[in-house]
Amino acid sequence: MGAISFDLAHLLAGSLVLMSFVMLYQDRLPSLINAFALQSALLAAAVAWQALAQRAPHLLVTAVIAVTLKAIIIPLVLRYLIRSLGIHRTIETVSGIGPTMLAGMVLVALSMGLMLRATEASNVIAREDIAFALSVVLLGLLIMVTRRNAVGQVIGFMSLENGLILAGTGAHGMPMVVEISVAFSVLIAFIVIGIFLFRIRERFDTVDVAALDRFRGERQ
Amino acid sequence: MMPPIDPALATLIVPACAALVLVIVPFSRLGGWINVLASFLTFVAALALLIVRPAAGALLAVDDLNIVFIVINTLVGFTTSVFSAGYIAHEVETGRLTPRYLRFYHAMFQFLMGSMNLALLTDITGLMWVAVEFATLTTVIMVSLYRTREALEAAWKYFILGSVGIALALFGTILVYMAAQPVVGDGLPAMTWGTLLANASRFDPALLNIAFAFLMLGYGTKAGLVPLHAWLPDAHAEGPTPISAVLSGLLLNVAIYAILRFKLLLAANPGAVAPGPLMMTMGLVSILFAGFMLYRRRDVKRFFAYSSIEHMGIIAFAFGLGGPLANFAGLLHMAMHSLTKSGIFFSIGHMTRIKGSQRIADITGLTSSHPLLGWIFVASVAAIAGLPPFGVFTSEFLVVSSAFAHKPLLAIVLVIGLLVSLGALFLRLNSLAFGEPTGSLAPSRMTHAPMILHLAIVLGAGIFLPAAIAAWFQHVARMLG
Amino acid sequence: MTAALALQGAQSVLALILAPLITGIVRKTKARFQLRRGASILQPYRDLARLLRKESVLADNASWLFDLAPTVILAFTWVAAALIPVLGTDPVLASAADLIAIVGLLASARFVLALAGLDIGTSFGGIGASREVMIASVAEPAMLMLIFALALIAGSTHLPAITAFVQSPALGLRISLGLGLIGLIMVAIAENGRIPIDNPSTHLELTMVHEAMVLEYSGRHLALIELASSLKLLLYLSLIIAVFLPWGADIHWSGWPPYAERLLVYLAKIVALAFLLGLFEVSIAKMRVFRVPQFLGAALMLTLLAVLLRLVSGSF
Amino acid sequence: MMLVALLLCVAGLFAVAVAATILAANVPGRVLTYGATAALTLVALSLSALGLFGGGIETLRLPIGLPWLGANFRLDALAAFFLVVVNLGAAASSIFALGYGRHETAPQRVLPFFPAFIAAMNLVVLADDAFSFLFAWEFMSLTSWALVLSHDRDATNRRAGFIYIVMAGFGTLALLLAFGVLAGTDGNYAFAAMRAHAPDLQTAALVLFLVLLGAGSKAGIVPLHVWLPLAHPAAPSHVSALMSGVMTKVAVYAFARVAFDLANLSDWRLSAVVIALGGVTAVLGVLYALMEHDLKRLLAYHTVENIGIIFVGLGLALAFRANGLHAAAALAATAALFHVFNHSLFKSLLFFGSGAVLGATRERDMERLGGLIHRMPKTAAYFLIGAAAISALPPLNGFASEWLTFQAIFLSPHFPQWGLRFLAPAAGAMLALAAALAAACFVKAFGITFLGRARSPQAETGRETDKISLAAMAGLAALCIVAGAVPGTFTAALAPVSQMIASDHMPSRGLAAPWSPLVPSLGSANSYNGLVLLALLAAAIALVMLALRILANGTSRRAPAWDCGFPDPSPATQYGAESFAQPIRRVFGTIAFRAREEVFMPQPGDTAAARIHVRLIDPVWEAIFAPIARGVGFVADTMNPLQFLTIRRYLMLVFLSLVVLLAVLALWL
Repeated sequence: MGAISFDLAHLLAGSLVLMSFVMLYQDRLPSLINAFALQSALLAAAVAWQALAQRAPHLLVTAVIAVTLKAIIIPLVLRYLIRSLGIHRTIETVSGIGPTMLAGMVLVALSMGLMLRATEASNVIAREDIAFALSVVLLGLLIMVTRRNAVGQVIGFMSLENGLILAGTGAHGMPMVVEISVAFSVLIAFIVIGIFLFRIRERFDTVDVAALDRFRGERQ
Repeated sequence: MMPPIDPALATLIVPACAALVLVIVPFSRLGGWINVLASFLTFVAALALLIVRPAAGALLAVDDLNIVFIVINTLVGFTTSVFSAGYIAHEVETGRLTPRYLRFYHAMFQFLMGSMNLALLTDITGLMWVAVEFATLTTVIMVSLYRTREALEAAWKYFILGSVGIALALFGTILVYMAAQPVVGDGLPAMTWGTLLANASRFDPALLNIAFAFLMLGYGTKAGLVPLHAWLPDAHAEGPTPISAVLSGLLLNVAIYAILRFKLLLAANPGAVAPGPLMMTMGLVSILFAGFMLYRRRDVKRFFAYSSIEHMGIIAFAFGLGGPLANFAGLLHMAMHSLTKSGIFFSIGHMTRIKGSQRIADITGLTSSHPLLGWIFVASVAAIAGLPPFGVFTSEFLVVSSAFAHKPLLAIVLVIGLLVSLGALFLRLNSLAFGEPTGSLAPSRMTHAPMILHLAIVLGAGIFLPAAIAAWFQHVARMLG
Repeated sequence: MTAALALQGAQSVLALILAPLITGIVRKTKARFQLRRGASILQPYRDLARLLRKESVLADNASWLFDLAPTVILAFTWVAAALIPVLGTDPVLASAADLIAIVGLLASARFVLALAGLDIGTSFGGIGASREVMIASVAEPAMLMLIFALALIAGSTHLPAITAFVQSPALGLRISLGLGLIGLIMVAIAENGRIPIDNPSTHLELTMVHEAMVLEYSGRHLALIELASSLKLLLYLSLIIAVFLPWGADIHWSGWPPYAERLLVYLAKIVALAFLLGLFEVSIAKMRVFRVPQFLGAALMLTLLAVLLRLVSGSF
Repeated sequence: MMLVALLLCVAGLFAVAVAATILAANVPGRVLTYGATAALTLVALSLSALGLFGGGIETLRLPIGLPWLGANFRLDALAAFFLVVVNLGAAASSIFALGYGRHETAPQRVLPFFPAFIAAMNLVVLADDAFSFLFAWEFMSLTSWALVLSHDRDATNRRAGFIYIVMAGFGTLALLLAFGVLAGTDGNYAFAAMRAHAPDLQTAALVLFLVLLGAGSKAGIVPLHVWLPLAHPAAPSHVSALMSGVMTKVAVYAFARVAFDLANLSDWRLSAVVIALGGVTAVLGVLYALMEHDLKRLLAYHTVENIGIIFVGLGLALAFRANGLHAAAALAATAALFHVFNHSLFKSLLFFGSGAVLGATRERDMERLGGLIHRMPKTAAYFLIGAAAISALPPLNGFASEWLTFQAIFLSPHFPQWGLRFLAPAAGAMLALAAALAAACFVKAFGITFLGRARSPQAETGRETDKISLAAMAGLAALCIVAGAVPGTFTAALAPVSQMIASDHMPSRGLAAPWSPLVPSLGSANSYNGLVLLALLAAAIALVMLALRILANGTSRRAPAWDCGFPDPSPATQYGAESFAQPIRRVFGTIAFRAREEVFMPQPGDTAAARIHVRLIDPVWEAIFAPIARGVGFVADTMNPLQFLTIRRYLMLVFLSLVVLLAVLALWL
């Protein structure tokens, strides 16, 4: 594998992490959705590049799924949802942007430190990919836990999933990546439908004790 | 004589076909019966596995670890289908469900059973993950079946937490592949249990460790281990009772089974950090946490959901402790818990239906008003509390005594946890089963057979454990290290 | 064997005959010290005879237990008294019951007496019974501790063996024995309902213990109860003699009929003790009922101290 | 052979239990159930008696239970003796129930569990591996728990059942840990393997501690006795008799089996703990009983007392054995075991009596009873014998075994250790105090219940109980007298047991010489002969009666009670249970229970009644159990909000777990 191949893979994977930070930074839903769409597109590119580099054409399916579903359809649907459900555009974050970004940096450092040491036996590209993938996963989780808004959480989850796909494609010759990405797409579709069906509005997250009392019989 | 069709495959095909048929069949009562029939056929197929164990195929493999669980899985699936035929019909009568949902319900039930069978039988890590994911999705839908505010909220909670868990599990699965890939090469072999296990000693231990951390948290979320448990009580409480039975009895087992499979790899790798401390810690925390939470529960299904968390904790603790005795105990406990707990949920189905309420305060004096149901329930609770002559006693005996021999302090924590939950169980049993009956005294028209069957098996296992099962468990226990 | 049995029988009869006399002597002594003439020392015999002649009045709701109790009480006390060695050092039947068993027999008698006190369902019967068992609940442990101390010193709870040991030259002056003697006297006072614990001649309601229990008895029943009480007093005095003052119980003067000299010595000792008891009773005031446990608690402590001191003084 | 037959009896009992679920529906079925139970237990009784005298050791392994271990059973002298106790009590209960059980209000809640309970107790004694033992042990708890809840409409019974099952679970887990220690890390649960290697001092101390927790909580050792006075009275009386008279003995068996046989405790410091606990238990048990006015609860507290006496005996046996004083150890062990036997007799008898009273009056509260001797003369007579026996009064059996215990204490100067030399007399003082207080308590129990005037209409109209129940009581009463009269025969029968656990036995002239006196040890001058004493007493009574007939005016006249001239017609003016115990409460209760009396005296001119209120604080409950209950409640309350977090916070938990785990791995690698 040539240097260009490696550099390109590195660049794409790295930019996924970068996009995660961008998403972490957003406090408005539309821009968060945009950032996510961009990350998904980048993921598609990374997967496509892997398909070429590993000579594994089936990975292209995954790339296509990523670009159609996550870069185009889901962002559109989410925008529609925001409009139709009347969800506030601004996202309440739990702590300020600064501490969140700092936590994100720590997470990236953690995943780099951990993965790069653990994967010394694997080939370079897999090492890079898996370390970046872990960063994306952790940052996705961080997005989820710092957003009080259901849509924000869903986007965090999908970003996390991008990291997983990245890891799956980065692992050399891993079978079933396609199946897994399809399965995940179903999952995501369900989530998005769920928002709609379940009428998950603005604040699913609440500290209002009266709301908690809804739990049947658990508080009197 | 070879059976005309591979029974292992049959356990997957029957539910799949049944699910398709059920989507089409419009009549609810017929749907219920088809559901029972399909579950029965699946169960028969699984029983056939006991007699003729097929050679490991490309996708499916039957070995000492999964054979017992596939039988239990299909058995509980069958009994649950019998139970749910009556239960769901009643829900339609009272108008909580519409026939349209019912159709959906039965199809989903078969789909769920098929996914779980696949997760248990598949030889491929990735396929297992997919199966678990589909099982999760199905149960999410089932939990939201009543469309009440609470049900939707519980389903959503389950959905989000379950999805995160499943995502973490996937990352772990990928890491295991990455660990295996340099040794066994690209492609499917690096995801096949047999090959993985044979070569596990040469995997990169560091990668395996990280992988197991993800797998433990991922599948641990599915198993409801504290602090990943949050979805479990609500999902049990708000979904239909047959689904609570399946969740507690089977899905949790499948999750633990997945963890065990990966633990086998770690056990075979000398360089890997033993996952014992992690599992024991999570186990003990689950036991203690659930034990104390039991005291403040007012909803009978949520109450027993917490009890399931406690038992998952015991199982995790047993496997974390390791050694042939504790591992044997863990396997036995999985089997016994799933039978007992699903039986308990059946009886809860009866009583909530009679009383029209899930509140513990609304259900009293069952042994007076409904002696058969009441005493079955008492026996089941005694069984789940770990009292003889039921099988849970055997496994708890082994866990506690071997824990005390190896880790005395942890054993004392374990004992405290067991005692705390025993107290809670009997405190609530006091009001549920005894005292002056209140509310509706109408007899239960549903069949008691599934509960009695479960109880009888658990009783039988408590007194006499067939040598074959013991041998399988002992074999697996030794491999688990 | 027959001779021994005859001696045992004679001793038993002697106890029965002697008992009212001791009561008479105590009363006479008290009367004289109170500057009264007092009744004859034979008055108790006359009282008994009079009671026996009279018709017995039973309360309407008296049960069979009430009727039977005096007989049983007397029988138990009598057997206990008969087992204390007074004439010889070794009554033939003493092997049937050691000191613990003798105390046990007295406890049985008290058990029945307290029940009889409760039988009619009067408040006085109840007051007497409840106080009696309260006193006994401290007195009995004290007595058992005393026995324990004796057993430690003499190596036995067998009364003749203790007597023999105390007489033997091996015995020095032991502080344990002294403490034990004081304890025994205190217990004896309490057990027999003497001043300062109880007043055998009172009928002032709030101070009664023993008398309150037997308030409903009359006629022959009362006679048996009275005789049993006298017998119990004799028993304790004999016990003090047997354990602490055994000297002279084995003398034999030539020319005297067998056992006559021993009887004489015994009579002398017991009359002296009866006199001392009378003297003690006139010189002290009765204490409040709830001081009694303190009094007996002191006895218990003394006997425990005796045991401990015996343990400390080591091996002899 | 004997063992197989015994196991068949147990299997038969289980079969009866299963059949009873149907048979309980009608009266003939109930008679059949109890009859079959009685027959099977009588067979088991004779088999175990044969086993005791036969002296051999039989073992058997059944292929059930843990696959690699099987279910091991063993019949040796110790087991045979306890089987005698169990089956004698069980047979008596079954026979009593033939009559008493007919009035049962909830037969289907009693009958299936009754034979199963008996079977479980038999299995505990027969078990020869830790698994079978605990299996039977906990099954025994479970069945008796169900029996405690047989009158489940009563909230106090439900509370009793709850406390009982939690304590039982606690005990089982403690025993489980004890066996875990004994089995070692390789998990060999067979008793034979545990016997094979003696534990070191530290392990032995741990085992003792755990066994005291486990067996002690079942036996009723203070402070683990709290469930006992709640649960024993809650069950029907024939079951109370079984629980109090027999099940506590099974717990004693568990202790003896572990302490003497399996762990082979051989350090005097350990035995000192047992002696001290026994003494404290005896005194506190009887003090609790004195404060009680519920008849059955009073009896249950007396069980606590007697267990204390038994444990003092066992502790002394351990202490003597640890010092190689085998003859003395044999004496102490025989005393304890004889007391085990005796207590099972009179405690069953007393519970039967209380059951008869309960059946006749529907009352357990002594403050509402009285005068029953007129209505129930036979029950009263049998109860009186039981009361005298438990009060350790000669010439009955309770005295004989306490006499032996005291004789064992008198041997304490032989101890080389100062600690034991001081402790033994102190324990003796406590036993003496307990015995005296027990007598006081049974004057109260019998006097207030049977004597005096009826305190309620029910007590006024009670009827004598049925003939079968009376026969069961008569049998036990006769046994109490016989065991008191010929204790030598019984101690001779115990020789194989004391030989087994103390390597020596008391001097005896064998079973064939019942007239021989009881001699504590060879060369001792001390002796006690119940038969002679009984003969003397009979002779004395006969003489007194004869003399009365000759000398006295034999006429009697009935008249109103005299009562110092102020008889009051109201039965309320009698002494009741509370007032009877008042002097003792003032002497001991102020220390033990912080007893306070509060008097409400109305102002002069006010016609309101004056009231006296007694406040007792149970020190054990206050110091141990209430804080535990509060602690559990507090932790549960503190944790409860975790049920009501938002999804985001739950996700945070998952996230934090992941990060912590990864960080740990990162540092570790």
